[in-house]
Amino acid sequence: MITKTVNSVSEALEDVQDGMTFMLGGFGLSGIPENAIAELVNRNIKDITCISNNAGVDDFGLGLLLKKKQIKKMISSYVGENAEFERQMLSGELEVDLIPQGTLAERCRAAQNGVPAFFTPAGYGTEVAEGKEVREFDGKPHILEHAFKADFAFIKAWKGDTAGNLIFKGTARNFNPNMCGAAKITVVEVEELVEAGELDPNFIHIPGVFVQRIFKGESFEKRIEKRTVKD
Amino acid sequence: MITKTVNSVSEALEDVQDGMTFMLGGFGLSGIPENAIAELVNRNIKDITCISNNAGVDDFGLGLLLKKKQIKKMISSYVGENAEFERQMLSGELEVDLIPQGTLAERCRAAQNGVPAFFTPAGYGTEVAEGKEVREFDGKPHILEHAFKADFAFIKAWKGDTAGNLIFKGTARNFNPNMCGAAKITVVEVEELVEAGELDPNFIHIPGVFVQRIFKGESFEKRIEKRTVKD
Amino acid sequence: MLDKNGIAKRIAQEVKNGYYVNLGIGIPTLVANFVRDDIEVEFQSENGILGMGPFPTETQVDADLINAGKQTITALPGASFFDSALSFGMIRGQHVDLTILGAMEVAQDGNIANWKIPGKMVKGMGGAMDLVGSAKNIIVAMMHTNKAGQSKLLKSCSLPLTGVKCVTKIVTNLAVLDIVDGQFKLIERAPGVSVEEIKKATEGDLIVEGDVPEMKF
Amino acid sequence: MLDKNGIAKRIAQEVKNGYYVNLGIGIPTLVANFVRDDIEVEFQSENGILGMGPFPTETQVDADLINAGKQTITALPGASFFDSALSFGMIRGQHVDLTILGAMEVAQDGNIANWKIPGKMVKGMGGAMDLVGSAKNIIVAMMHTNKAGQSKLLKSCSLPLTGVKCVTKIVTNLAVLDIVDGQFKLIERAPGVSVEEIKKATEGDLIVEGDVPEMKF
Repeated sequence: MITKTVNSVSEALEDVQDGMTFMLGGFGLSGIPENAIAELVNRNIKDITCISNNAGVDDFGLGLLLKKKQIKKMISSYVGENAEFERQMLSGELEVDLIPQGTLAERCRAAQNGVPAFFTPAGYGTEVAEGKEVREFDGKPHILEHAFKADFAFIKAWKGDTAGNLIFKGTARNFNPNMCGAAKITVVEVEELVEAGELDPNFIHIPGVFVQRIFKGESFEKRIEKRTVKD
Repeated sequence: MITKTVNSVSEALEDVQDGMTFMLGGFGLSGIPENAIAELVNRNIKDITCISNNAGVDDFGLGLLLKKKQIKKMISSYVGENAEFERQMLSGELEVDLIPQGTLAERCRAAQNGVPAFFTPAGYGTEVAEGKEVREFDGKPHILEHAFKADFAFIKAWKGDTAGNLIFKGTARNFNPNMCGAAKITVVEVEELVEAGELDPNFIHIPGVFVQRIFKGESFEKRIEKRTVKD
Repeated sequence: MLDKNGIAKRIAQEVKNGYYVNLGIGIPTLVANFVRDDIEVEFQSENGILGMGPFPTETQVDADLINAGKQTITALPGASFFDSALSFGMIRGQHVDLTILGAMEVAQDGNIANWKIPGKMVKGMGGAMDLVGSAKNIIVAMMHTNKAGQSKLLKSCSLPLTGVKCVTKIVTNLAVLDIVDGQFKLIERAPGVSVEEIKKATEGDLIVEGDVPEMKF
Repeated sequence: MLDKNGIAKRIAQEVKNGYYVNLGIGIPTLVANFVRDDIEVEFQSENGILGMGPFPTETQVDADLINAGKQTITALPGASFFDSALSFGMIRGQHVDLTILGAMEVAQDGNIANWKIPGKMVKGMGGAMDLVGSAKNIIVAMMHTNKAGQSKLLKSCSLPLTGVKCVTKIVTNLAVLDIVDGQFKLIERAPGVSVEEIKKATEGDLIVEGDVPEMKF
């Protein structure tokens, strides 16, 4: 097997640079690459373009990068949980490209799979479709969307092995599998790192070929955004 | 949960009709829907269009339908294992549309996922590209391919539950997951059928929403095409 | 006049046996509480679960198990988890039978606006554009008028659109309405609400045919 | 002159540490037997396995575990199984580093033909068009001439193409050649084979620069 392990988040991110485009897995605060985000804060990487479904909350997730104004542009589908984000966006400090969630997922998946462009009905007739090619299929209008391009994908998985094979847990899976291999370099942090051969080959969510670097995350807070319980 | 079980292959296929288009999972003889094929032979369904990567061998798999001349047209990527197929094709009795294997898989996946069309580099500059739109992305020419349309998808899974959730085994997985939900009606035969709740929700390959009918196959021969062993 | 739970309860009557249903944030989430328990229904949440169950107990709470509203949830027996691309494949591929979502405005041509107020509020569309772009059956759950008392059922939407010609039914605190031939057709009145009150609260063209029945619960 | 195993052995030298490799049917399959065991390499088979191992013992044989040539195989520790769409996503997305496949004809512009003889033989392209349409690094493994003694290294292909301008290297029973600026460039001679013999067996334009070394094993 081809070994993908690195020793630390610091080693995994040693070549990240200002001005790069990053993909970050996660939905809300679930399944976000906490260790990679902390390291981006540490290194004070600037002028980042982020492809991430959400923008974190004011004091966690991508909110930590927003607070330090490290982010130049966000490509997201929903940012309603972050007041600082909304302030920077409405004031024009932050560029924002809001795109439909399914289109965001499919543009990641297209990049991963070498599909440069595809048609989708999502956003037809809205401002999302402005400037995009429209074509009818079976009488229904669709718009042409393109694969993303990114320098790094930062991924959070549940378990991984030294060959880079990944397993995700519950709804913390979300965008993470679709972003693996969708950027030039895919960096994965896992809660549990095992030897190649310990995971059942039939139940691997993402094969190691889509992963360049994997490490065991030092800590995961796994903050819950809206704790709701039964009476 | 929404129950998808039917009692038999006969019940599962009761509304198949002459002239329909079927998708059939499997690669070579591995992971083919043996019970559905047998039932199509029993019912003597005619003028079938088959979307299937291969065409079986002379006396097994789709070869059984070919022998009885039930197939009008094959849409496949590789048919080199079946002499009767080659004879019918060269004599013009059988219409054949040969398409690249990855394009075949992606056209199934596109149908499943509601993507009407996508661009791929496969086949550019060959007869596969004839009559198709060509467009360059990053200086590289791609051709536009469309989602398949089919009446039934016949799928072989390893385990399934009453809600239609599926698990495949080894390389018998192949096209089966990509064809689920890619036709109007998806019919699945499994080796083992369990109650909803018995499969780990984290390790389901195809959620039940893509499946309309599921049954435990009466028998599986699982013939091996090229038995190769170590000395 | 209905409260939010009343709207949810009325919409629950539209959920049929064998339906896969996607529930949006807000009132739609409440619909799950009122679906008959003698029918088979599965709830999909677009962040990646089919077979979503009720909120967890304190001990069941799991950060890795949330719904599209970021609330902690549970998974029912027979549930499955999947990635976002496949989740929206389900939606785009019309495998989900019914979508229930909120709106700021609905127009009589079926257009809907629910994600942006220019220069003011920008939450983003989330999965709404994918849902309304593909769903066969879209019910909007909302108040008939906004906080300023203005109608949310309009001749045409003034806010940036989420989708065009897609809404099929609207259930509000005052009424059930279908979109028919580019007009709102009044189907049912909320208990104690008159046709006149509904007319007054509806800016768009309203078709009223014969005696309009009151909702039954 | 090399036999099939010799061709495979020479190609194995092109397999570098850290490579994911797709092996076609025929001679390419043999390459796996000769890869150095002190480097990390994984074999992908496009029917849905990464980390393919050797043939099974009699007791290991499993109908649900085959390679793209339909042969029974084994899976190494660290292997993974996946569906055909993701498998070709790996290929199309250029995650596979090296593709080794057979051919009926290769042209000096890098074109390749290996799937069809009009009116005669029609096997189909299988995954070959996807592989040659996307791979960064394509090595063709074949005999230098066909059974009739005619060159398979041509000015231009006469058979229906599998892909255009894609082949980077060819290893035959006689030589190693690179495609350079629309010509075949002779890199190495097979043991005991002269430049003249290679010239004679090559219909396309052949560049020979200086002393061409013999292959080393």
